Amino acid sequence: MSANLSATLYLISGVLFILALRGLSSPETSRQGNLFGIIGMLIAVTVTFLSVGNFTSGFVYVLIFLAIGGSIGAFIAYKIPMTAMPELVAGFHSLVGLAAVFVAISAFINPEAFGLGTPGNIKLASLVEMAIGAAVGAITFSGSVIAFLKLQGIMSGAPITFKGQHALNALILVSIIILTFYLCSTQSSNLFWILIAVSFLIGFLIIIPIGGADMPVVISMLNSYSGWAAAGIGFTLENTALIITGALVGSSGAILSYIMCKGMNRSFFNVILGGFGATAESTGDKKTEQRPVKSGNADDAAFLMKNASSVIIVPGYGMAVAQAQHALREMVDTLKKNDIKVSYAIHPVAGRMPGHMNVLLAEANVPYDEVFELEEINNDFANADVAFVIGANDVTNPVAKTDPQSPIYGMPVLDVEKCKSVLFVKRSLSPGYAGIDNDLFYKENTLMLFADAKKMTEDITKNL
Amino acid sequence: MSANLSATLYLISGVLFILALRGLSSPETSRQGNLFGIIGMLIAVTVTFLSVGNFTSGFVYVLIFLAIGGSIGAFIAYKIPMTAMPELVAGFHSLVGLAAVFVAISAFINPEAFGLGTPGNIKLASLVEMAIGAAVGAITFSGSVIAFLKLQGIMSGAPITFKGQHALNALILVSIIILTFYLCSTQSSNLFWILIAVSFLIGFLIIIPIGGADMPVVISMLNSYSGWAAAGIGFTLENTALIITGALVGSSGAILSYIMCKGMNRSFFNVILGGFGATAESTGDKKTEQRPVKSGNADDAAFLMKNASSVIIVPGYGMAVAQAQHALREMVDTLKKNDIKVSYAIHPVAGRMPGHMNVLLAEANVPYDEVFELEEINNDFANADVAFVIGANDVTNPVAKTDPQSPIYGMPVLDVEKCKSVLFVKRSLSPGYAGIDNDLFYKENTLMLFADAKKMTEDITKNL
Amino acid sequence: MEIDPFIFRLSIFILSIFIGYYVVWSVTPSLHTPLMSVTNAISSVIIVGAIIAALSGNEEVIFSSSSIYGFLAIILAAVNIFGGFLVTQRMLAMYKKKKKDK
Amino acid sequence: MEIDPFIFRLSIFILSIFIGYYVVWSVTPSLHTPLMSVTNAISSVIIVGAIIAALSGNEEVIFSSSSIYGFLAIILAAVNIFGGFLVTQRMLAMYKKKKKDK
Ligand SMILES: NC(=O)c1ccc[n+]([C@@H]2O[C@H](COP(=O)([O-])OP(=O)(O)OC[C@H]3O[C@@H](n4cnc5c(N)ncnc54)[C@H](OP(=O)(O)O)[C@@H]3O)[C@@H](O)[C@H]2O)c1
Ligand SMILES: NC(=O)c1ccc[n+]([C@@H]2O[C@H](COP(=O)([O-])OP(=O)(O)OC[C@H]3O[C@@H](n4cnc5c(N)ncnc54)[C@H](OP(=O)(O)O)[C@@H]3O)[C@@H](O)[C@H]2O)c1
Repeated sequence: MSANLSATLYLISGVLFILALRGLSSPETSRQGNLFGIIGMLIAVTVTFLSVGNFTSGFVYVLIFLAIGGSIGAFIAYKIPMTAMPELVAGFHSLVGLAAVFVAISAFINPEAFGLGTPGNIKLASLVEMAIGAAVGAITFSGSVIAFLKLQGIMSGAPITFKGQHALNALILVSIIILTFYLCSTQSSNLFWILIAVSFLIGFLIIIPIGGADMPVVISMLNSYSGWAAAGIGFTLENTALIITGALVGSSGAILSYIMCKGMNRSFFNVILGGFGATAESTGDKKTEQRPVKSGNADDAAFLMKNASSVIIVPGYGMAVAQAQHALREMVDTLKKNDIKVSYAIHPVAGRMPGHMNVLLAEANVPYDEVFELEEINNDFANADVAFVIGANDVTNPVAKTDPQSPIYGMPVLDVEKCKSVLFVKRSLSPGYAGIDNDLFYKENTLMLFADAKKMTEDITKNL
Repeated sequence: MSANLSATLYLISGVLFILALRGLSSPETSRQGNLFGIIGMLIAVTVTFLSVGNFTSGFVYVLIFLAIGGSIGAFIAYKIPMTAMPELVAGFHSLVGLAAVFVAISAFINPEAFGLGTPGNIKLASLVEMAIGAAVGAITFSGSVIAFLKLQGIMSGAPITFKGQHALNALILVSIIILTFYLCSTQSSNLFWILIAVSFLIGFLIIIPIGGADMPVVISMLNSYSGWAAAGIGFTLENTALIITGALVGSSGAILSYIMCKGMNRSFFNVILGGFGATAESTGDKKTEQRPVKSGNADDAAFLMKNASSVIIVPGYGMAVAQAQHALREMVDTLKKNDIKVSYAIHPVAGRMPGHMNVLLAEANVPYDEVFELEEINNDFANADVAFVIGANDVTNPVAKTDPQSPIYGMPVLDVEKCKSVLFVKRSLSPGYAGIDNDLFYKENTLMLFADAKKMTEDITKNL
Repeated sequence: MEIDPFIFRLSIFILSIFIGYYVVWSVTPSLHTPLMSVTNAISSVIIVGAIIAALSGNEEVIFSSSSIYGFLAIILAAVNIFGGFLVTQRMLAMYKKKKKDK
Repeated sequence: MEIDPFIFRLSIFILSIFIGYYVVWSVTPSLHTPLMSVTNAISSVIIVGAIIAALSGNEEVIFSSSSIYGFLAIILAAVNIFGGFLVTQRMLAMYKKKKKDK
């Protein structure tokens, strides 16, 4: 296949990837977008086969390995519960990172296959790109592994901090730059291996001080890194599809972490420098003062809702933990049969990743035109009868509007307190992710429903 | 200057142009954006000088000609009244089109200077690009000239139609393609000249059947063409800045004409195939039926507004014609002194070009945070006391919501009729651009103020 | 006076960053989770490099010290490609509009 | 196996169309008139071609049959550049926020 033809086809596949992301601008076009993505990938893989043109028995092995990886991937994709998406994404990122490292290693050992020169005599530009690709890939890998372990609960979510941590990290980063520099002048393979090892280490060190609850921001950041790594390798391989995709993924991750930080009203550095989860937990322990709360049971809740004419549902992380989305949907169906208007209010950072609640509600067959964003629905609370808060906490906390001392001050919140009555489904009075108390629990018009979210919703449905 | 350095600098200038357009996403960043644009242009021009590197006395002449053109441009920019922006833009487009033609001619006569081969032996790809650039440039030129003449009123705005017009146009377009084909195989300079002449002709023929009032859409379309012409020349000159800019301008014009067509609820083809203005004018003459209207004077209007607590101003094309923006602003200042809440409601196609009203209000020092788009303000009419409609007509016509037969059916309109009272400032009962009667004139709560917009507003201010 | 292809690639890279910026901002927030999984899938186009690396051997030595890394990378990337696109598809299939007749 | 630079330029062109699409949609409607005048100004980078054409002569023949077109194009483009940017600046200078103390 001529170089021009394959370059054109790679361009087409890059454009298809752009269209894949563009499709996500609305649910209707999103499925078509995904299809574009798949076609783009097919083109890229086919063109690569044809332009290498080496149909030896190696080719058969490639197909076999592809099939092995593909089946594993497909298996995971079908088995994974929707609630485990944050872990899944973290796990997948680690694989992209590692793949980038492997490709860089292979190119370093056998540069001829990539047309980059001979071993020990690799083109300077390619060597730099290769080193960057390998280092960023390695950081992505080890960082994502830690994120995965923390999210899965295999590793404690508590931030691991020690003295001189930031200094050590800075030192390692500097050493990576120096290593790259020497690698380029000496072309020594030892330096290359050291570079990769040190990059693995720094990825690990950067992530451990970050609390488990901040992992979503970290995942997005690593997503961004994996994009830049891919782009770096793209420059080495002189491949347009990789360069375009790398840049897309790089921006996408950066924007998502920005959106999350903004939704929490924290700066990116505040998240990355770590230690947030630690404060949170200690604050959580301190809150021992006892104020009176009104608590009720499923019967009370059912009564309140039966007499309401409009109900707004506010789901949060607890709904995901309890896997209560299906039970919730059934409750809402029953309400609707009684001619009660129901809508869902989704806070931008409800749950543990952007769009988390939307996916879960979609899984439970909630039509997306009943689901509203914060800005769309926030004015409606004043006219609604009941706010049904299920497993959400921080995203309803009015302290964000009133107390400049609070860590979440300035974060936009859902104005549930404006409803005639507020129902809170959670297991205890314990605080949410940000570790701060929620004054709403103690309000006149609040009824606490202490139970697991799924059980409580099922009970309410029975009582309706 | 090395080819790599200049290519990089051209890229930078292309990126600066992107940032220039990006700046326009909000008024705050827009001035900085314009600065980016200027810097980008400076870089492009400087790099070109340095890479040609021919500092003979020709260089001095270039500077002289630049200065001549620049002074003319600067003079126009400072003298032009804001109300003449549509004409100005049309005029400027014609210049870009002609410049593209000239560059293509020069490259055709002396291809060596551009590194494209020798006369009569020009590289095929370059010849195709050159032909496209020249043809599109010529169409842009003659089309824009007609648009300019129609907008200035030098040429009648009435559509000029004759039998077989569309067939003739189609024939000419086909002949352009055939000419390009033969040009490429023969490299004959005669064919090149004929191609340009025919392109001038088609630009002329395409625009004359379109009514004067549809010129804004045409201008935008020609803007788009001028972009594609620039991109064509960019391929010939192998210049990144030109390619990027051409694509930007090409999309921008296309999107703006789409926005206008959508705002009028007409299809692009409906506009381009012409004849709309003709229907409009004839309908205007036919409307002779007399229904009773309530008409008032400045005193009545002042009384109504003085007793209002909130007033919404709806400006339209008539305000531009009467240059009433400053008088309006003074009236509003007086109202505000009386503690009356005033806001401005701008329909997307009010006036004769996108954003027309906004520029005029800005000129009159109206702060842009008092000016609202249709979607932002449409619900507020129900709560406002007075809608002050000044020189607007179609954009308030409720027939767009009620009568599927109407040519503007489906076009979003401002719900002024929901206000307690509506004041209409216009000179007569004659219809607006779309040539259809406005039922609002005859409503109970409407008061017509028949006068020139500027005079009437000044009178009202005196009476307040 | 030839321009180094690197400059072109750099242009492509920079322009793609702009596109990424805009295209991602235009993604509706309710699809942010599918966005994460689909970007994951497309970033596995790194498999292009993996295939080149894997096929760098010849008929005698299929698994050389360098091609072995390619084969490993193929597995990893393939997991991502299939996993990423399929899980996205699974998610997107769940986003439904309210039925009119309800 | 060298890639024709044309392919790269084509890539740049296509990517720029995407950027144009997004960047223009993100322009606030109240600035659509300045948008028209600024796109007009930037499309005059065609002056790059005009300058090359104008300087194609030599010390003896400054105004050749080909360079004369270049000089003409320079005038036209210069009118646009100065006119376009200045009128945009004039317009943008008018867009002001409400003063707080009012
Ligand atoms: N979405 C994102 O992208 C993202 C990213 C990073 C950080 N965050 C942060 O995550 C937080 C999200 O707010 P949120 O309101 O959704 O959650 P939250 O504030 O973390 O509160 C979740 C609540 O759910 C309750 N809960 C847990 N398991 C439950 C179960 N099985 N049944 C019933 N209730 C249960 C918990 O109370 P009990 O223990 O008493 O039951 C907890 O108070 C925000 O602070 C946000 O900044 C979000
Ligand atoms: N903005 C765009 O981009 C664009 C582009 C293409 C087409 N259009 C079309 O333009 C129309 C714009 O609607 P519009 O409501 O702004 O304008 P309009 O419907 O054209 O009405 C303008 C009104 O202003 C009155 N008028 C004219 N000169 C006046 C003066 N000196 N003093 C007072 N009144 C005066 C006219 O009535 P009298 O003669 O009785 O005074 C006329 O009815 C729409 O139909 C739209 O589709 C807009």
